[in-house]
Parts: sequence; structure tokens; C-alpha cells
Amino acid sequence: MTYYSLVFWLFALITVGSAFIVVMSKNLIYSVFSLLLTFFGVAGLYVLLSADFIAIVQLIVYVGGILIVLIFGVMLTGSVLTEGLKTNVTNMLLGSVATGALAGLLILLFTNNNLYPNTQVLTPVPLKDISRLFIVDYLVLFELLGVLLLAALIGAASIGRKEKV
Amino acid sequence: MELTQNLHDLLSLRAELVLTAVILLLLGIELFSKGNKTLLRVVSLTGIGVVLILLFGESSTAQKLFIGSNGVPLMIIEPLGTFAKIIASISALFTILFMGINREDSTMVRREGEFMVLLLCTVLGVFFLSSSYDLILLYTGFELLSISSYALAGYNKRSSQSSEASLKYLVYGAASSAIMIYGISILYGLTGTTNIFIIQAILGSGALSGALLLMAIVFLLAGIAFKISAFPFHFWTPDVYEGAPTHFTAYLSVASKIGGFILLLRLILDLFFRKGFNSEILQPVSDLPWNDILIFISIGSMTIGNLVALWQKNIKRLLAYSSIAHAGYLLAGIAALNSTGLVAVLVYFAFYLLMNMGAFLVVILIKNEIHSEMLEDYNGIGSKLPLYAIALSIFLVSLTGLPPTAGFIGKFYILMALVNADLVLLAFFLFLNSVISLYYYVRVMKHLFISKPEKELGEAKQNVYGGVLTLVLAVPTIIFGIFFTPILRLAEAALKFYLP
Amino acid sequence: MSSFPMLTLLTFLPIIGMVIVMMLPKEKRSLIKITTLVATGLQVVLAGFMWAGFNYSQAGINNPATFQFVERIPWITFDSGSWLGMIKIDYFLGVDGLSAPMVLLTALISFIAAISSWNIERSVKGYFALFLLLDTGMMGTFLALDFFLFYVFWEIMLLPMYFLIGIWGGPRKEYAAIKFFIYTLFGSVFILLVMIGLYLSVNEVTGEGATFHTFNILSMMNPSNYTQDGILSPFNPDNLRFIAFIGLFVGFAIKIPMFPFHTWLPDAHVEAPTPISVILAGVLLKLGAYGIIRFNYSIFPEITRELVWWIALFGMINIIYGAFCAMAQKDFKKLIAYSSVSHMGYVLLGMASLNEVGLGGAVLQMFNHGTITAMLFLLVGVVYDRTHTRGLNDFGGLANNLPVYTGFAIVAFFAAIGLPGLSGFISESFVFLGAFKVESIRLLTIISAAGIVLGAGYMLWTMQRVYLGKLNEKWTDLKDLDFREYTMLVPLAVIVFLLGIFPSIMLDLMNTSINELVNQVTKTDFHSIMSGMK
Amino acid sequence: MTEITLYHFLVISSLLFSLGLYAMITRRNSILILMGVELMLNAANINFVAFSHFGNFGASGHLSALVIIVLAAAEAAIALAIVLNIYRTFNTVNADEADKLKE
Repeated sequence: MTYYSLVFWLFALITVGSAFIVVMSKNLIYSVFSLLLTFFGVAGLYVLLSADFIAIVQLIVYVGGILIVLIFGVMLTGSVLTEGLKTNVTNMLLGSVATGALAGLLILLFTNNNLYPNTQVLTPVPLKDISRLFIVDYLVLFELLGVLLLAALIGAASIGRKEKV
Repeated sequence: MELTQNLHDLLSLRAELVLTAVILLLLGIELFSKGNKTLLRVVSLTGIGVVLILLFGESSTAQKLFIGSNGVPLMIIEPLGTFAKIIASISALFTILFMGINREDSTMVRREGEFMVLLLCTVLGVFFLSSSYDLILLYTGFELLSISSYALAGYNKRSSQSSEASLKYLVYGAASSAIMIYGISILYGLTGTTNIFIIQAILGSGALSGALLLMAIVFLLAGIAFKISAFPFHFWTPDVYEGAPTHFTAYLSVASKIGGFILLLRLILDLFFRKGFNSEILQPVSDLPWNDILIFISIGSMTIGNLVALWQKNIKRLLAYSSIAHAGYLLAGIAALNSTGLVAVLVYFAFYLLMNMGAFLVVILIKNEIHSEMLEDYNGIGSKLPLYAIALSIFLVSLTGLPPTAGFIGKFYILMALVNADLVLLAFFLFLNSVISLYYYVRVMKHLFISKPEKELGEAKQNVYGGVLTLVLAVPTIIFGIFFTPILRLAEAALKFYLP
Repeated sequence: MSSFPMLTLLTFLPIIGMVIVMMLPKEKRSLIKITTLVATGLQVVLAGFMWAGFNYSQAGINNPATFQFVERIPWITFDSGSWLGMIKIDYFLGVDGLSAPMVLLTALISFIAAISSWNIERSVKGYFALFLLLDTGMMGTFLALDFFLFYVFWEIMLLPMYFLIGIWGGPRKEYAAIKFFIYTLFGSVFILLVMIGLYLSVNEVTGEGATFHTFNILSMMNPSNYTQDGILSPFNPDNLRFIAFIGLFVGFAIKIPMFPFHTWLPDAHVEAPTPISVILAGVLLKLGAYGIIRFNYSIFPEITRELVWWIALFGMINIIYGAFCAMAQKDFKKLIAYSSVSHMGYVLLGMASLNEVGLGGAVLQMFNHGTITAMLFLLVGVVYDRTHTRGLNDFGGLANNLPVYTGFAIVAFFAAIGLPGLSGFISESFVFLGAFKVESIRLLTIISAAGIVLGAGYMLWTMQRVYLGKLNEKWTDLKDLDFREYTMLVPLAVIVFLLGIFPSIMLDLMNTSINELVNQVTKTDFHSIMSGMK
Repeated sequence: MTEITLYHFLVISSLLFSLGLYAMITRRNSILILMGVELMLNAANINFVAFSHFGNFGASGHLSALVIIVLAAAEAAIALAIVLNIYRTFNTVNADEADKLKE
């Protein structure tokens, strides 16, 4: 077993295991903290895929931003919604069967198609390429993302702020 | 030098740029003039007017933009996309006009500027959805439309219904777009690109696995089905339609739907099917059961929509289910996979804009007077507010698809496409559904005209602004039912590069 | 003929009336009523002019050149390049010996129903606006020679009818109205689909040699106009024409109404206000039979010939079943409604004969039933206005204090029974004569003849219960007919007598067309063309 | 043990995606479904990056992943605002009626 695959299995375990807890746990607090682990795990996988930049963004945005937002959500709704922090589960049987089947099907399809079987060490994509793609080829996407963030900002401010009666 | 070319291309997105400028201008007005309402309205309406003029100006040309190093464009301004943009802009125009009369929440008036900004952001989302030929760009446009819509659905802040509706909308919307992006990621994996043209070429060479491709398509369709509120992703529709402020519900039912449909059409016409027609029938690039999938979704949507609508007591919920059914009708037109079907879908959509917007407008007007959306409170409206009641009846008759209204022509063309594609049973089923739908549409009319009111309607009276606005929508609904050539011409022009 | 748009005027005169009514203020009730009366009255005058100018020797049916008062204006012309060829819908009106009697009937019945509507009190404006819209729909349906146009008029009738029953009807009006609406729209499903199928299968050639699909029903009658691969083309090996025929037939049969699609009729009649019952029985039911003759018979002659036995069978069932049901009724209006079912059975039977006598009888029966049943419903309305009851057993001996009324009633009842000398007799005997000649349906004809006896039975029994015997004390101070009621009943009674004695007035009008129709149905050969082209 | 290939990453992404979908189907709590959505988005991202890496597709996969992260953040921002507002509405208007809209 190489060093690489050892690390891979570690991160794989962290990612999938904690994702499992996120979904299965009856306590929202557990879920949200497991999600933290999942995000870390995924970041690790990115590093293994030699996508360091994505890994860093993943940590900054997901862990530093989205997760905080979710924790806020959990804390706020916990006292409001009747379910409380312990949330009930419906359609368990249907859900497990359907998603189990889907997972099986996806794995089967992914592994049975002879997709890019090369395992030799591939050259990582230089950050410069990504930024070049973003700023030059996908210039319009870049601009659009700006508008989108503006819209999200205005939307969030408009909905979230307190109204004077 | 590519950058300069791209910057130059950016300037060619005239309608989009004007729209963005208007958004920023509105934001500025909101910030610096304490939300001067007249100014806001004038600016937003003129802005949309200018955008519409630009759109009509470019409605018959095609222009490739942002041609990358791989030689394929990122965006193409072409008539079909422009058609969708026009529909979205017109519905935004009406929504802003409706906004002034909606009196559901007093704080909404104060936040009109923000509403307009977000509304125009959704329009911009539709614009990018309409012209993009890159899946990531398409997805970003899709998300711009979605994210702004989530905020707008919860715009009626003081109603817990509205907030809940928007949360529900956001949660399931985010989930379905996540499914969609997963589908895109599979497609990316299979082809190594997100550009529609390259993917089409690779699919056309027939080197790809059918099953995984099918999976990707199903995931993609999930996101689209959510946007157009089609079965089995329709469940959010009634709650959101009921909870959202009514003028936004009207917008959502039209503009959001055209967003989903233009995406579906784009994928079908440019990605999964060969360009051009072989004996007026579309040829898929690989052997996938397109027909079956579309027919399944279509039948599911219209049946669920119509059957559940039968039990509704709230007019907005009723119209929500009716809009699910209409998604089914429109999908049937696409399922025909022939040229008539494409024209029919566009024609139907143009009419759908009129009649659905109109129906919601009257709902707003009546709610202003009687403060209720429940059908049982509609009793006796016919004699108290005759113009509104007659207009609502016209819209409902048109939604049912009876002549001489525009809705009939739309349905007629869809049926024609189906019969032409030898899908007679689907055609029969579609019409059977219209018969079912008649029952609940007529039930509304029964409440308006036949049932006796339990309590006095009091001060309810019609106002000039509302009356003019209803007429602006109701009169064309009738006129296009009799002389529909212009709309046919429009739809045909929109499909200029696709029809044989 | 001339360039005078006679038929357009005939069709849209009521719409003009409607617009005027809509613009009048709510309070001007009599002005609204007078407007309606003038509009329908002018319609009668126009119909009279049409009759006067009608050329008895021109057949119509399948030949555009022999239709009269033809107006043909391109309505929708759209050359779509190649995706669907050229789309062409014409505003195409014309009249022949088949539709002329129906036009006269429609104009007459509408006028009389307008008089009968005089005592409508609730939302007068709405009532008369809808009434006039309904009138336009009916007239247009009989005159349209373009399938699309026909369908538009056909559907235009639905909504006014729904509201006229639903708002101004009796206690269960909402149920009856929606039942009528749903049944008829359900029938329209089939009509619309067959229409589209035919459209896509039929090609017409313009003067410049371009071909385009057409909604022109006259083109649909000619086998040589069908394309090779059209869905309803006789060349199509799947032979969907049979299914299309059945679909179209069901669509129209619901309107007739033919057993087992008749259940909406009694409800609609009982709940509808008198004038609407009059229109319903007088005109609307005829639309179904007219549709079958105009569309099923002429466009699908080869299938018609195969299925005449079934048409006769359903005719027989209608006659017998309707009669038995009528016998069991305690409600005056319901009785007449079921007698309508029975009488429309004669129309079906006559149609099944496929010969000049039988078909002529059927069309004449349509006209006569229109006038007679209208009269019967008016008569029910007269007593209902005075007593507010329709229970057959609540009456008795009305002859004692309402002699004139009873006189009219006797005329109507005897005409309905088919007493010689009155109009019903002529048409019924024509139907039976025609049907009896055809061997395959002879047995059915003989059984149907029992319907005459049954009909006489329940009619006479009703007369006895209502008019004869001892006068019920509740009704001692009932008044006899007033002037308005005279104006409604007298013309109808005159027609009943006149057509009983001089049936040729009507028969001559339709003779040429009926001959051509029989020719079309029995001679047109879709099969041989099919085999010839293969 | 075998060498790590593309399939290993794809299996992880499939599992993450299915777990996210499971949350969407079986859970009623909005926040939890949102967490499921984040799982699904991460799964898609792993796909993009993994395909891009093993298929040698260049930077476009990375670009897509970045865009998706940005979009997720925007979505979360709106979600928080709505949740905040619900919190306020329920606290000030009626704290016990949690579910006004019926299924």
C-alpha cells in the first residue's frame, strides 16, 4: 500500500462516514458537526487530486462560510420548529431502498465504463490556467457570478433585516 | 488579445448590459433617494421597455459570442433564446405593473426597489439561460434565476406563509439544482467538456455508454422539471404559489417556466438531438428513450395537476395545480418531437403568458376588495365586480382551451403536433384532461356568478387602473383566439434556425 | 348570388344585439328585451329572405358550386414553409337543402324563445347577452362549411348554455349545468381529434397548383383529395377511419342525445328555464343529428354503410327506451324531455335507412320535432308560471278553466303522437316508410313502430291527467293565455298544421340535397380508390 | 491493495450524492435537507475535479467546481436570511403554529 492510497482511504472514510452520520443522525447538532468533517474530508480528496486551490477554497468557503450559516440555521430553528433539534424521519424504507439502489446503480455504471483508466502521476493543473480560463475565456461567467452574488446579497439583506413597523 | 475580443463580445450583449445597468441604477435610486417610488417605477418600466426594443431588434439575427480557444462559442444570440427573453421581459413588465396594486403587505410597498432589483435579476438569469451554450454558464444563469426567486417568494415578510413558502422553495430548489449539476458533472466526465456543441459532436459519434448518459439526462431533467413544476418535482408548486406575494406568483408561473422550458429546448435541440430535421421529425443523437421519458412526465404532470386541482378551495392553489397541468400540456408538445410541436409550444407559451398573468391579476384585484383568496368568498363577485369576474372567466375559459380564446389555439396546435406524430392516444389523453380541468375552472365561475353570497360584499368596487390592466390582458386573449397568425409568425421566426 | 353577406348577417346579427345589450345600462330592462326581440326578429326576416332566394334545384352537400349564399373569405392563411405546409382556414359559410330547414328552425325558435324570455327577472342584461351569444353559436354551426369554423361555433354554444341553465335554472341548476357542459365537452374531444386527423389527411390544390391541408369539409368528402400517408386517409393501412367515425359519431350522439349518452338531457331540461328548454329541445338536439349527417355520413360514407344496422339499433333503443322512461315520469318537463329522446330516435332510424324517403323523413322530423317540442315546453312553461309546479299529478281538469290553452296543448300533443293532418305524422311515416324498405333493418323498424303506440299511450295518459277530469280546486282561478303567450304559440301551431297538410313546403326545400346526400353516402367509393391506387 | 484510480473517487461521489438524496427524501427538516444538498454539491465537485484530473481535461473542471462553491455560498446566504425571518415571524406573531402550509 502506497502512502498515497493510505491517505486516500483515510479521507474516503472520513468523508463517507461523516456524511453518513450527517444524514442518519437524529440530532441536528451532530449532523452539522459531522458535516464539518465531511467538508474536511472532501478537501483532502481535492488535495489528492492535485487540486490544491479548490481544496483551499473548499475550506474557506464551506467551512468558514456555509457551515457557519448552517449552524446559525440549526440554532435558530431549533427553538422554533416543533420538531426541535431531534428531527423525525419519514419514508425511511422507500428512501433507503431508492437511494441504495441509486448508489448501487451509479457505482455500477461508473465502474463498468472504461473511463480514463490511467493511474500514472498526472501533472497538476497550474493555478494560472484556472485563473486564465476564468478571466479570459469565461469572462462572461465571471461577470455573471458578480451579478449573482449581488443578487444574493440584496436578497439576503432584504429578507433578513428587521422591518420597522 | 482574446481578452480584448471577449470584452468586445461582452459589449454585444446589449440587452443584458442594459438590464444590468437598470439593476444598478435602481439600486442607486433605492440607496440615495430613499426609494422614490415614482422614480423607481419609471426607471424600471422604461428600462424593460428599452430591453424589449433591443430584443425585438435582434429577434431575427444570430451572433456567436465568446469564441474560446477551442473554437466554439460560449453564447449565441439567436431567435429562440430571444423569444424566451421577450416572454420573460413582458412578464416582468406586467409584474411591476401588478406590484403597484397588490396590497397584501404594507412593508412590501416600502421595499419596492429591492423587489424590482431582484425581479430584474431573475430576468437576467432567464437571459443567460436563453443564450448560453456552455453547461456551466447555463447552470449559473439557472441559479441566478433561482436564487433571486427564492428571495422574492419570501418577499411578503410578515406573513409566515410567505416565509415558509420561500424556505420550502429554496430547499427543494437547491436540492433539484444539485441533482442537475450532478448530471452535468457526469456529462462532463463522459465528454471532457461543458460546451454543448462539443458534447453534441461527441454524442453524435456514438462512442458513449447509453446507460450512464441516460442517468445524466435524467438528472438534468430533474432540475428542469422542478423549474417548470412538472411531475414528479411539482410538489413545491402549490405551497409556494399560495405563499408568495400574488404578483410574484404570476411572474413565477410564467417567467420561471419559460426559463425551464428554454433550457429543455436548448438541450433537446442543440445537445441531444441532431441539428435539423429529417422529414420534420427530430432525430436524437443516441438511442435514448426520449419520447417515453417526455410522455411519462407529461402525462404525470397533467393528470396530477388536474386531479388534485379538483379539490382546491383556494384560488391560488387551484391555479398552481392548473399550472402543473399546463406544464404537462407543454411537455406533450415537446414530446411530439416534431416541428409542429416546437411551434405549438412557443405559441402556447405566448398565450399562456396572457391568460395566466391575467388570472393572477384578477386574483390580486379581487383580494384587494374582499381580502380573501378562498373560492367560497368569491360568491356574488359577478354582480359586484362584473368586469373582473368576466375577465377572470375569459382567462379561465382560455386556460381550459375553449374557442374562441387564445388557449384553444395553443391546445389545438399541440394536438395537431401529437396527431402528426402519431401520438393519438396522448392527444386523446390530453383532451380528456382538459375536460377534467373544465370542472374546476367552471367551479370558479360558478362561485363568481351562480352561488349566492353569504355576507354582503360591502364596499367592494372596481378601479380604473385595475380595469385597464385586465382589459389589456383579456382583450388579446380573445383576439388571438380568432386571429392568431401574428403569434404563429412570431413562433416560426423564433425557430428560424431549427425548422426545416 | 349577390355580394350581400346574407349568412354573415344571419349569424352575427345576434352578436350585434349582444354588444348593444352589453352597452345598455342594467336598469333599462325593457330596452334590453326589445333589443333582443328586434335582433332575433330581424334574424327571422333574414331567414325568410334566404328562403325566398333559395334555389330549389341546387343540391349542395358535397359540391361547393351548388351551395347557396356562399361566403368564403380566407381567415387564417399562413405559409409555414415546410414544417406543416400551408395552413389555411377559411371563413366559409353556405347553405344547402340540408341546412336551410335548420336555419329557418333556429331563427324561428330563437325568436319565440326571446318572447318567452320576457318574464325573466334576474340579471336581465346578462341573460339576454348570453342568449344572443348562444343564438350566434347555433346559427353559425348550421352554416359553417369549414370544420374549424364549425368547431369554434360548436364550442361557443357551451358557455352561454352553461350559464343560462346555471344561473337562471331551477333548484338543482348547478348540477344540471355542469353535467351538460362536461358531457358536451367530452363529446368535443372526439370531434376535435377527428377534425385534426382529417385536416392532416386532406389536401387541396390552389389555383397556382400549390397543395395545402384544408379544413374544408367539402374537400374531405372527396376520396381523391386524401394524401397517401394521412392518418385518416383511406390509403393508410391502419385504417383509423373506422375509429374516427365512431369517435365523431359519439361526439355528435351525445348532443342528440343517443342512448346511453342521454342522461344529461332530463337534468338539463328540468332545471333550465322555459325559453332555454325550448332552445335546447328545439335547436340544440338537432345539431347532433345534423352533425352526423353532414360529417359522418358525407365524409365517411363507406363506414356509414357498414354501420347502418347499429345506427338503426340505437335509434330503436332511443325510441322504445325514451318512451318507457317518459311513461314513468311524474314531472311534466321530464316527461317531455324523455319524449324528446324517443322522438330523436326516429331521426336516427330514418338516417339509418340511407334512402331518400328515410333521410328526408329524418330531416323533416328534426324540423318538426323542433317546433312540436318547443310548443310542448312552452305549454309546460305556461302552467308552471301560474302554478309553480310541474308535477303531473298536481293538475287535472285544466280544460275546464283554460280552454284555449288546452286547445293548443291538444294540437301539440297530437302532433307529437303523429296524428294524421299534423306535421309529426308526415315525418314519422316517411321515416318508417324509408326504413322499412331496407331489408337489413326491417326487424328493428318493426320493433320501433311499437314506439308509436307507446308514444300515443303516454301522451294520451298525460293529457288525461293534466287536462281532463275534475279540476283541482287549487287552480280554480288560473287565467287563460295572455297576448304574449299567443304570439309564441300561434306561429308554432300554424306551422304544425301547415306542414301536416302541405309537407311539400319543407320537402321541396330539401329534396335535391337529400337526393345528392343519398348519392354521396351510397355511391362514393373510398375502398376502390384505395385498391386502385395501391 | 490496488492503486487508487478514478473509480475510487467516483464511488465516493456516488455515495455522497445518494446520501444527500436520502436526506431530501426522508427528512422533513429544512436545515437537514440543506445539508443533504451540500453533500450532493460536494459529490458533483468531486466528479468535476476527479474527471478533470484523470481525464486530463485541463482547468475546466476546476472552474466548474469553483463556480459551484460560489453558488452554494450564495444559496446558503439566502437560506440564512429566510430562516432568520421565519424565526422572527414565529417568535413575534405566533410561536406555536409552526406549519401553516399543509402538504
